Amino acid sequence: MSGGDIKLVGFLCNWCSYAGADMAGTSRMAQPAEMRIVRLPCTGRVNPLLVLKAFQEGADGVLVSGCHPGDCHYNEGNYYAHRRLELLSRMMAVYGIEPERFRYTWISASEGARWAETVTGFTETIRPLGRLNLAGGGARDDDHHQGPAAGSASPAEKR
Amino acid sequence: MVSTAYSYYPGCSLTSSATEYDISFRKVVEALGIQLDELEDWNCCGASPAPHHKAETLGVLLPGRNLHIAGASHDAIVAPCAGCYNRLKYAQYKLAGDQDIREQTSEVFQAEVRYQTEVLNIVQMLNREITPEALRERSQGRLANIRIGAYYGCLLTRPADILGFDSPRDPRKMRPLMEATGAEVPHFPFKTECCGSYMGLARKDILLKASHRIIEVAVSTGLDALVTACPLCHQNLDLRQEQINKAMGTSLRMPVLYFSQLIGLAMGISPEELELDALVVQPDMDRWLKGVA
Amino acid sequence: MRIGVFVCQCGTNIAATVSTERVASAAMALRDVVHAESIQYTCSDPGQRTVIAAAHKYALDRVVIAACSPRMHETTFQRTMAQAGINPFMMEMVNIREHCSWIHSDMEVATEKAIDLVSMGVAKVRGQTPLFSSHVPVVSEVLIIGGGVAGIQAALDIADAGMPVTLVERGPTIGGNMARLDKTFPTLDCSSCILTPRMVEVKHHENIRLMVNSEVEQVRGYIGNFEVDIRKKATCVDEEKCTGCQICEQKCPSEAPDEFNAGVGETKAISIAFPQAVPLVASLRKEYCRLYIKGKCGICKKVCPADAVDYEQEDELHTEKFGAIVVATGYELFDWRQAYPHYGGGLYPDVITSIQYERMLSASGPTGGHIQRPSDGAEPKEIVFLSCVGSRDESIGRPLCCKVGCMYIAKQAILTREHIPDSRTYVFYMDVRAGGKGYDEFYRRAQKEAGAVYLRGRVGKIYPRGGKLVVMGADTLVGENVEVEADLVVLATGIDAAAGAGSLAQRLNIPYDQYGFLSESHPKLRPVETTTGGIFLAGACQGPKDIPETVAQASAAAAKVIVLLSHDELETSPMIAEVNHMRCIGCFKCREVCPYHAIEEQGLRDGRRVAVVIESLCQGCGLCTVACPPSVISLRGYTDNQLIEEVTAVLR
Amino acid sequence: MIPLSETLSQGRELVAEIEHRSGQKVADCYQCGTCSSTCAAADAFDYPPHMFMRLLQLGAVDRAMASTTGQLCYDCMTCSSRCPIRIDVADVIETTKNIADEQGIRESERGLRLFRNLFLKNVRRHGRLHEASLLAWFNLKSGKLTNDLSLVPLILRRKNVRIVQPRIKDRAQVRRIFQRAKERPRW
Ligand SMILES: Cc1cc2nc3c(=O)[nH]c(=O)nc-3n(C[C@H](O)[C@H](O)[C@H](O)COP(=O)(O)OP(=O)(O)OC[C@H]3O[C@@H](n4cnc5c(N)ncnc54)[C@H](O)[C@@H]3O)c2cc1C
Ligand SMILES: Cc1cc2nc3c(=O)[nH]c(=O)nc-3n(C[C@H](O)[C@H](O)[C@H](O)COP(=O)(O)OP(=O)(O)OC[C@H]3O[C@@H](n4cnc5c(N)ncnc54)[C@H](O)[C@@H]3O)c2cc1C
Ligand code: SF4
Ligand code: SF4
Ligand code: SF4
Ligand code: SF4
Ligand code: SF4
Ligand code: SF4
Ligand code: SF4
Ligand code: SF4
Repeated sequence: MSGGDIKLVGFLCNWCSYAGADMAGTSRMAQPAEMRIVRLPCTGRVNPLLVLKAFQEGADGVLVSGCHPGDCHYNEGNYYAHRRLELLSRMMAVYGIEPERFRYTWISASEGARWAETVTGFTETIRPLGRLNLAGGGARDDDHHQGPAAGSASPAEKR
Repeated sequence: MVSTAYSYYPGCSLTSSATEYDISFRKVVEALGIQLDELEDWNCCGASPAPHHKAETLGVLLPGRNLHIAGASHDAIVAPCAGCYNRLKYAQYKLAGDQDIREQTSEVFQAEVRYQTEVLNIVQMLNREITPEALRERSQGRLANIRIGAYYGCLLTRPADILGFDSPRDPRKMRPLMEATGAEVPHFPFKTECCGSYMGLARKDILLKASHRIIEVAVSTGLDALVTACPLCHQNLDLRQEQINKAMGTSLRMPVLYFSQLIGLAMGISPEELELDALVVQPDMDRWLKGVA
Repeated sequence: MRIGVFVCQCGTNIAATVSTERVASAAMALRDVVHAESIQYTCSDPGQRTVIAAAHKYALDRVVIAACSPRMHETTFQRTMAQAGINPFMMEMVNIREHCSWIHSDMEVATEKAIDLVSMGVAKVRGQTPLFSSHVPVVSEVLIIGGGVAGIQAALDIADAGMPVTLVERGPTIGGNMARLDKTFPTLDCSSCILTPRMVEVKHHENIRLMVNSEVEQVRGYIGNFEVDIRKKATCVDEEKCTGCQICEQKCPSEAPDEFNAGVGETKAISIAFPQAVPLVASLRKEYCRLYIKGKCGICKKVCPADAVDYEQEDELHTEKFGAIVVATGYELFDWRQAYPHYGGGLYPDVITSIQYERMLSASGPTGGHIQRPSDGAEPKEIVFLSCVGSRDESIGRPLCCKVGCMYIAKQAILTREHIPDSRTYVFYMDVRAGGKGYDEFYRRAQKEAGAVYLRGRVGKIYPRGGKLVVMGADTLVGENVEVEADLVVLATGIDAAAGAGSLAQRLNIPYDQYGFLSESHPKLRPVETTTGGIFLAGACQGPKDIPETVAQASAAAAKVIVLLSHDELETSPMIAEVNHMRCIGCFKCREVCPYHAIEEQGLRDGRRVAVVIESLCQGCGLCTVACPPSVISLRGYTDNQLIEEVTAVLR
Repeated sequence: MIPLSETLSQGRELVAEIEHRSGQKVADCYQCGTCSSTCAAADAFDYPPHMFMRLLQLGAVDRAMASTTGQLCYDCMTCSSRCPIRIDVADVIETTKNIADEQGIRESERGLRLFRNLFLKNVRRHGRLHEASLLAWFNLKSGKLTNDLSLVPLILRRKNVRIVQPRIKDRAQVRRIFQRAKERPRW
């Protein structure tokens, strides 16, 4: 099992948060293992539909993290991201998803410790919530489960 | 029933060795037309040795009882003694922040503890009741002949996170009213230095050294008087000034007034009524009030 | 599709917590993976050769490398791909070190996670198509912001290499803080003797254009092609005409604070900062001038023999193109007064800062090199230095070390003994930081030759007594409190980034820290680069530095600029946006969000108006892809499909 | 000589206790000495505040607990207010002192011990402090009979001065308070 039953997806911008997560690693800051990071050029690239898709495919929590306001590598990418994601987080309940399962934060390249804390805090928030059960039926049911996916020992396999 | 008057907690010192503080405070308040209701059946807050029980039961229960009584009838309690103020704030902080302490205290008091009454020191209260502009109006530059230093000491500002009154490194809250008396209030470098606290009986040597330094700096700053809001500071600086001079082989003279005495003088209350004659080191009132009608 | 997966052990960095063999064998089970193996050090020469050999042997067309962060070695392996005959963008790096082995301790857990991550990488690379870089022409002119010793050094190095340089300084003269110093540690050579000739050289260099009283307002564009708005502020003096005779200054009736001399002495509303200023031109400060305050005067205009004074002068706005930018905005001293009421908070005239002392020591300074107490002009005999005032002090939010304080205190103690032989100096310190070549020896000189009394402890209080200052400190080594009756107290105040450095950084789009110091891209490997291509750092704008370090870094930045601009063209990243013209509905929502104005409107032959991406301007942020209502823009390397595949790979 | 291998392991628990109760970390202290240089009583301590912090850093808690520092420090918090690391030095000293009390370590400063005991006794009995009787008892018990007597006439210059404070009415509650404090000195 890779660190429990739940799976978390993180969409991180390359310049700040991904580098912050690197810094946490370089500083050997222990973190829970449920998080799977997807690297993007900018949080401005995060399409809200992508987040919803992740939930639909079976993510139990989604974290988006980018540069602090004013520090975006592309000047204003995180400004657009902020607007879109704020809207999205307010929509969560509409989709039948507990709002805590979605979070977005700003973490800079030098804030390794902050990244480690964020992952730990986020994981600890989701763990008690357990797996996400989408009323509309996500891809989690066994009949949807197809293809070789991630190796034979994948925890998803055993669910 | 909640009254618009202040609940007044004089504490032990103001009713024994520091009655001039009590009297002058009451006189000022009376002149301002404010009602004070002395807290009923108040007890000692344990200020002097209780620092060593800060984290302990007694440090909450003793002042807590006073808070509890005040809470029944008043929105705000004023404690002119800096030590009492400090202890009341501490008890309030503890009670507000910890459910368990609240429950245990209620058990001892045999009633649900009331702790939310606003706790004010004399500077806060007077600043609320008479603005510097109003005092300036009333005083008409009455004390323009003198230079006075604000002495805050320790208990009025520290610990800052609990008292939330003024900066512990650079307090300034006394200044506006002091300046409104017409007096010059130059920077007094030792305004936050400790006077030696309650060491008087047991280790006078430590105390006298500390107090001596404060008086010495007040003199070299060219002050005509220091002003304090703490009976313990006053005791150490005024009552013991002869002891200080004797121990250190000096002959310093520095009148030390209570904050209420100074404000009272500015308002035109007579020195006698403010019991200035109780001071060991007497200010030269003739010079102070020279030219004042 | 033939994918190869290489799982790096990084010695034991990865292998100690991730079973790389198991990851490799799990990878073999993934669709289209035809080869997977574990390699000890993939980035090493033999490691790379193993990858290349496997690529040939298994006819790979796509590669996944599970190793360290792509921020570390992506370009390394892109080069490997090129050598293996595979398009460099058909390679995906998977981070199983920083994001896995280094943050987990359980082998089982870490291995499972690594397998997940590899499956994500494989899913993503399957959707990848070959990409090709294009080239853009490069502007060969260089902008340098800040004319301290760092900016001067960089300007001269670059100009000597034959590239045109514009040096923008916001003050009236170049020279920066070094111009205010007397002598410099560790050799005690005279600051202006080294600096002034270089300043003059800047002025006369054929490749350098000097713009003083100027500031950078806006920066657009990207590496090789920046477009910058520079505002040259009106100073009421025509730079071309002014001869520097200073007659105006002598006749001007309005006093003004003397910033160059750090408040030691006053100057006039119209003045020249110091006799060796470059350019040697007067400037008028309206906020102090009678003509502007009271509407009456005009003396300077009347007395100027060169007719240089022009009250109607207006700000000029210049827009210029540059290929590279060097930021050299330096530092300022921390304003200690608010933070240290227990040192008098600025109320005691004889408590001064180190830079004020420096001005007193300087023979060309306002006191003519005489050390004087500001209160009464007397020569002090007992002089106390306090280190770390506004440094290494968490209570005021400044834990950083000023880095030069310890050394310049030693210097000032030595110089004090030279100026006043019968003086005594005291130094309160916590640690003496003297880590350079010849530095410790220099600091020991202050003790041995200049007789400075070093006291290990911080000062708790300073107060005046009988015309002296009582300094109450502790000597923590003997465990007792000590007291000095001082004539003069000199504070080694902390070092701050120059005012406005943070907002300049925002305009340049480069990162900075909480003190406003600008951040380098990597402290060891890319110490003069920023994360924005084409923008470089030099000197104390990056963090406290002494002169040798400043100059070394300035030359390093110059070298980087010269390398960059030695090519006529730059390769651009192909990871940019692309519009599917067939399906574009012409709403231009994309154009509204693009920060680089990289989208333009184009008419098609069928009359439709559609969006097109200007390749040389697009930086690949992906903002437009999300803004596009019918989702017809894709970002190469991060297409919607790729991202969805990546996500679903791990969740299935 | 401080045997560090010993003190650092043996003192660990007590230091952790001090840190926990005071909320301060002794390792934060970088020994700058600001605390000592501001302390009006430091000259009288056997370990000035920064050295007191040092003892705790070295695990030499026994020495710290037996020192006069904890007894003579009057919690004025001048040190805490100027510590560049924002360590509440006064709290560390006081917490250590409280633990020493709980461990029954006898105070060497007899006068202070006497003063505190008499003070609390006084309040327990009357509910308010009898300054005069405190002075009298202190002098009697410390054998310094004339101590501060010269102050008495100076005090008596005041008009309303109460030689004998009225006892408070609800003495039962005061007794309960002291009883509880005796049973559970800490919350
Ligand atoms: C008291 C003291 C004594 C010292 N003694 C020594 C010594 O003996 N030996 C030694 O090696 N070092 C010494 N130093 C350190 C030395 O001063 C620095 O290393 C050096 O000055 C750094 O140079 P710089 O060019 O990076 O910055 P600066 O000298 O600060 O120059 C920066 C320049 O940029 C300009 N600028 C700032 N912002 C902008 C903007 N937005 N736009 C345009 N221009 C801008 C400024 O006006 C300034 O001219 C001492 C420092 C102090 C405080
Ligand atoms: C124990 C220790 C720990 C350290 N830890 C850190 C750290 O954590 N962080 C940090 O930033 N720095 C650290 N350093 C410092 C760091 O090692 C040096 O800054 C760095 O290695 C200097 O690199 P260099 O290339 O100048 O010299 P070197 O690494 O010494 O390389 C010089 C090379 O030149 C070769 N060479 C020598 N003479 C000749 C010759 N005549 N002809 C041809 N070749 C020759 C040598 O064989 C060698 O390969 C540490 C140093 C030590 C001793
Ligand atoms: S490629 Fe990265 S992980 Fe592998 S050996 Fe090199 S540094 Fe280590
Ligand atoms: S402005 Fe005129 S008077 Fe002033 S320095 Fe220049 S030339 Fe001389
Ligand atoms: S106009 Fe007068 S006051 Fe203004 S700068 Fe010229 S001489 Fe000075
Ligand atoms: S260089 Fe010296 S003076 Fe400056 S902060 Fe560091 S230790 Fe203090
Ligand atoms: S947003 Fe999309 S549809 Fe609209 S113009 Fe841009 S590319 Fe075309
Ligand atoms: S990706 Fe889109 S929004 Fe970003 S720079 Fe390119 S065209 Fe502009
Ligand atoms: S002031 Fe603070 S840091 Fe300095 S020695 Fe005292 S406790 Fe330690
Ligand atoms: S609290 Fe104690 S140690 Fe601190 S300054 Fe006051 S007496 Fe000294």
